[in-house]
Amino acid sequence: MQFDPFVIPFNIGLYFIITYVVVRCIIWFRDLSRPDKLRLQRGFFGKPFGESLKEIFLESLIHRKILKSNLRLGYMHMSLAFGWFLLIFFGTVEADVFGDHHLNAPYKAIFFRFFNPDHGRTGFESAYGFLMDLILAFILSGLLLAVTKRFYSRVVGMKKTTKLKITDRIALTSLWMIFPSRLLAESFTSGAYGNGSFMTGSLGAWFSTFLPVRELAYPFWWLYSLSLGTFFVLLPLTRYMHIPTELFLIFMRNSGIRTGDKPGTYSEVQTYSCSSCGICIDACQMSFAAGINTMQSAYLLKAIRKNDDVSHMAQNCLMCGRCDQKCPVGIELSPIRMIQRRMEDSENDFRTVYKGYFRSQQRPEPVKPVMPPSFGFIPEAEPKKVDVVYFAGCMSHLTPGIKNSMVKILNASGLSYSFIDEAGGICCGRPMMLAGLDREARELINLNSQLIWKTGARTLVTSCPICYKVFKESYYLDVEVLHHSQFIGNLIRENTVKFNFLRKRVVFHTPCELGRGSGVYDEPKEVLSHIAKLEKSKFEDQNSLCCGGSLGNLKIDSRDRIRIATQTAAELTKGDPDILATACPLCKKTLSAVTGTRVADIAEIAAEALVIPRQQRNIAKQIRIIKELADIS
Amino acid sequence: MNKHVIVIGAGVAGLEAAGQLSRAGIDVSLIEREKMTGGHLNDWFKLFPDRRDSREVKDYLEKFTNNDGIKLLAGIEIEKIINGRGGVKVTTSEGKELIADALIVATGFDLFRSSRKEEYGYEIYDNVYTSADLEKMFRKGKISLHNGKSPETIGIVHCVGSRDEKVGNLYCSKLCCVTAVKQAIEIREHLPESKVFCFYMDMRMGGAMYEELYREAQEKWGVNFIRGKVSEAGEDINNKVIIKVEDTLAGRPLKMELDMLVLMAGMEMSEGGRKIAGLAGLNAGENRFFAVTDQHYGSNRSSVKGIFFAGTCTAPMNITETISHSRAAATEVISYLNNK
Amino acid sequence: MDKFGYTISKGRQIDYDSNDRRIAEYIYEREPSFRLCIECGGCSATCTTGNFTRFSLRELNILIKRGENEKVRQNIRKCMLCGKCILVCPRGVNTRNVVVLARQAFQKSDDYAV
Amino acid sequence: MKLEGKKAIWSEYQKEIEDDHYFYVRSCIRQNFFPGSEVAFLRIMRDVLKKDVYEHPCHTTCSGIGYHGDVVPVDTAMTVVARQFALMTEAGYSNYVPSCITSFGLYTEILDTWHHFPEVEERVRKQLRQATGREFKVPGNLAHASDIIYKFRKEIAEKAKYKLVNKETGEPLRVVDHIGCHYSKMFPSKGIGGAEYPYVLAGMIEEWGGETIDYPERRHCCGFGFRQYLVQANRGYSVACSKEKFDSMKPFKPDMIITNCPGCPMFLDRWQYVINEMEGTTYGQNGEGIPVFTYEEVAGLVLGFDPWDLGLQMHQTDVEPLLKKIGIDYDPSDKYRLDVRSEAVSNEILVNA
Repeated sequence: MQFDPFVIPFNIGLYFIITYVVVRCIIWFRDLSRPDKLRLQRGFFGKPFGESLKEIFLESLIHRKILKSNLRLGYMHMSLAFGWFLLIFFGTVEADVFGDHHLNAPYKAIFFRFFNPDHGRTGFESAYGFLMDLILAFILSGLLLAVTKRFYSRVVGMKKTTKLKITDRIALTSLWMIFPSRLLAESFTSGAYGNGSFMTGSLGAWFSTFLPVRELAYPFWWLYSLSLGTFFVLLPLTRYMHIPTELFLIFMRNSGIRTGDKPGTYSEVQTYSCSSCGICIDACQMSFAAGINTMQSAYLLKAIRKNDDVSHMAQNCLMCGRCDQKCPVGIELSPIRMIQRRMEDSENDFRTVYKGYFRSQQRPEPVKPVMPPSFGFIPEAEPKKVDVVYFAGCMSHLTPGIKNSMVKILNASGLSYSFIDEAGGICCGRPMMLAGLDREARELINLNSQLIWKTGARTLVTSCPICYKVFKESYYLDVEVLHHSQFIGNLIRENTVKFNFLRKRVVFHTPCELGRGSGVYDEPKEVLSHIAKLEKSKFEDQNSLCCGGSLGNLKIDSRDRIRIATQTAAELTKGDPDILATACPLCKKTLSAVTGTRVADIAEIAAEALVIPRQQRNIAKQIRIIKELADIS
Repeated sequence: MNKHVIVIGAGVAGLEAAGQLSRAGIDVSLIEREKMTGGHLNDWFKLFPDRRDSREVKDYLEKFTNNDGIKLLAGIEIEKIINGRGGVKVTTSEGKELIADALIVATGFDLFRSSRKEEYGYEIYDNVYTSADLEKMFRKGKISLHNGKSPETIGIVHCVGSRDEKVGNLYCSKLCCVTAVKQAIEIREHLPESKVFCFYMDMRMGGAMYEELYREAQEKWGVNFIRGKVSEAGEDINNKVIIKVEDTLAGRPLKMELDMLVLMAGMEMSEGGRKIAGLAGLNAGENRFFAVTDQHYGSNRSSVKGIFFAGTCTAPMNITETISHSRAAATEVISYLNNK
Repeated sequence: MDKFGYTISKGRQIDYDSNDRRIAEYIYEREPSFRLCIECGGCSATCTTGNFTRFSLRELNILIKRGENEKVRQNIRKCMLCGKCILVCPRGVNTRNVVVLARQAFQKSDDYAV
Repeated sequence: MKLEGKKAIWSEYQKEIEDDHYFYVRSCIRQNFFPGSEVAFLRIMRDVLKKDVYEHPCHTTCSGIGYHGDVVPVDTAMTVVARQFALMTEAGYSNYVPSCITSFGLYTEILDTWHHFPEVEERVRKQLRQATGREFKVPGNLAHASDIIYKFRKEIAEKAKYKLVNKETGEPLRVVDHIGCHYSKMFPSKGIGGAEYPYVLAGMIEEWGGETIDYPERRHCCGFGFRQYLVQANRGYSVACSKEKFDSMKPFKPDMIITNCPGCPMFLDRWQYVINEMEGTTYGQNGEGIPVFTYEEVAGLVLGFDPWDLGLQMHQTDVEPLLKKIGIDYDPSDKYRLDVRSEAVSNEILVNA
């Protein structure tokens, strides 16, 4: 037997999806910018290729990252992905080795038992059959978890499960039906022929005791083929598009392509690579602290795929970056969200099913009308020439303790510095950026850049991680940008300033913009362990929490902020530390409002521990006078 | 023989004082000029800030006054008060003479007569009402204009007859702000499509749960607050009320067309109280309410021996404060009688 | 008019009934906390922009509510969105969103196209 | 509108007005603006009501216009007023009747000041003595000329030839009464009906068959505002004020406006023309303006005086539509005739002031 009509649905589905994916990849490739095209070519034919293969194996099949973060959920994903892969792989081998011909059409492998019902009675064949049954059982166990998850998320250790739309529902049902229908089809066939391995065989034998298995087998082979066909055809409309897209993503990422700040192929590929696993939802404090479950990254990406209006969703996020850290697919979620913020409101154009097969291509940024500068009212300043510029930042003006402490430390350092926004300065521009208003942000950046440039300083110290991030990333300044925790760290390392050791137990809260935002994790902790007894908390480094005060979220209301802050403070003060330390005026202000524990900025603790270098300062003064005299001469 | 105390006025203060004295075994004669006890409670529907029915409070008060120890003389005026060695002798309009060991004056307050603020046109323009008129509408369950239709835009004027030198009342009546907020919410409950504007000079929301009510009015009911004293009201051809006010926070005069204007009448010394003051030789204080001997520890005492005050005849108070003040009055009377 | 040497002066009065309050409605709908403002002026006092110019968020708030949109349109873009106002607001008004929404509303409305 | 409420207020604000022997003092500007009005007042008082009204040829301005225009200090104003009182005292009168509302306001203000601060009165007496050698008595009764007409409104109605009624329809005419700001806004108790709902003109309208209109901007100033008009740069405010009133009264379809102040009829009348020139807006029916009258003119019309004797040809907004509505018999060709029919000016010798 070479062919049977029931394979037609499967064949249609398979060839459709292969063609679809290939065409789509070609279009994606075509739309890449020239440098990115080169990167991808180099990546594909170069060393990163092996890396990519390894990653595909580890992440797309084994789902190592999900396994690490959640064993049961990982097992579910692995059993389905890796199991199915094994089933296809060994099925193909089986068909190749035991079938009539070598190099069979795919359906021959998939429906091997239908075409070779008598197979598997003897030694090696039966052992192979055992292997195939084992793989199927492996998949089915995962499927059982998946089905249970749909109805009761706790089973797989997840708190939230993503919400589904109708096409997703059909696709999901067809996916669920694939393996049970295969099991039944194979079991009935085995029952009819009296063979089969431990599962299909025994199930078939049992069925044959009370069912007309020979007649029943054929419809189930049809069902199996139909389920596969339906699944493949609906694939582009559903989140399962992530299965092929993710492969492409891995190659692109390993070739060094990054999201950038405009919509493009990479952001689109990422959008389609999301499997809606929901790990981002679990990681999100908006969800677990404030009970808001509508705006998490999985939902955002889905809404983008559906071309829904996402402006509100995009802005309703703390931008803490916790989901970026946790995403098993490695999607750059925050940059994608930022792209959405920069876009004008897209009209909610409802997509038909037919349209869904085409790309939900994000419109390029509309040309904004030429507007007069927003900040023309800001007067030009003439700052004095110094080596170090201290920029406290807007928020630090609401926490005078921080700026006063920094002044104390800067004075002790003996460096020539200028407190550039002592009488109130201009905003750094990051809050504007976070609201998606890049043009205005650029205006502020230019104004501040000019001011800093005029001082001739080599070092820029800021107390605010929000400012730090934007100074570091978006200012084109030829100065070393330091957060004050790094600056204090340098003073300690160079032994310029001496600090006492405070007998106080301190827990450190890593500010989002400093830690995940800018990758500064260790320096603040080094400073703290130098001057006090630093204790660990459950939420360290990449896993640190957001204080809830974030400027990233334009939409959250004050009560939800307080909920998040309260939970964060409670988690961090579980060990009852003397001080809850942070390195951000906004975190300090937010957290101190919701906890009885003393909340202090690292600068304040350092200033407390500071040994006033009386003599040293005098010397420094003299040196400065001598230097000045030398300059004059 | 049992001691005997006369309580003048059977509103919240009088009822509570009488109830307290009676429970202490003192005979009480409770004199009320109206036919019905309860005073202003009878005119109000729901009470701030918890919005309970005023009848519940009235029922509570009357539960303790409905006994043999208290003789209620309703619908009776007082003609003469003579304070002598033997006690206080009160002559009623029926010619009856009552002799008591002490007297509690609980004559309460009168609502400011809003037509005195002529510029607001109360009793002249068809759709200008007072807070008391609105309460009657709430009790009936229907808010309607002169022509029977439901209003869509309603303005509420705070401080009508309070904090107003022009009508001779320098003091704050304390309750109008919260009443305005309460009534604004009730209007919005009755008429979900309506828009309500409160025109205030200051929001004086000092009582328990008042500020929360204010916030609720803004957040849940979308009541608009405009800071400025309405200077005048006029009526246009469609019988709408046109008001002029300065939006002091915008620094601009503002004109608005309203279907209904509600005046938050303040509290004044009652006419009955003034009569008693004359009969008993009691002094009025700066705000024409009864003068107490000390603002801190003598708020129930009058300058006349054996005569005490309870409730809003001494100053504007809410019901909670009135009841507390009346209990304090009862305590004062008991200790006075014990040491006599 | 030259003929008389003077013209009819425009009143300063806010004509509440004929003013366009759509901008306010747009914001109320999307940011309900806008209603909670009690005009204390905390935001204006701490304002980074207010340090340089007469920009007052408190004033703009009330002008939006009264439908006096022109002054708001002229000034709203001066805000740097730094967020200090959120930290000082005693009523928890999400002031940054109010500004962002006001900008949006003006941009969307043909009557106020920038 | 609830009339009972107004009646309650009116009953609270009544004032004593003597019923004969008046010392009449003219207004500075009315003699130019509406010269027929004061003549009409004298005619009504003397010829119709047979009252004794005395006019002193040496009386001057009360200086109120300068006082409210911020150019005359209060002490000067008080001394000038004291001189007027001296003339009254010398003539043997004590019932002082000014024709001008601002004068009435100023006299009231000054008398009230003297009442509260007798030392000021003493000072003014001294100043008057030093300046002119005159002595004065404070008037026994101060009433504005419109108060007098109000007092005799019933007598006038009895003798009336016409009523304020539309002859065609029989409906009462819809009349806007505009009270000068200085009549009772400063001292509500000194005006008939008080400040919020003055009754002085409403009472005449009611008595003579018309119906008053209560429109939202009833209390608003006519727009004169002294500096508002006197300084050209401010004049736009003056027009704006009148316009606000017209816009507000227009829906009520008024047939006429009656005023009791020198400035108000001037501005309500002239600005209608200016607004029409500037914006093309008219406020009456059929593209016409709303005719504006002084109360004397209306009293004269009702009594059957010739419109042109009353000086109605001096109005900028045509009065003819109203004359037709009432059915007043007049000769249109007489409107601009040149011979003056008014009484001969009294020959009293001008005494050195």
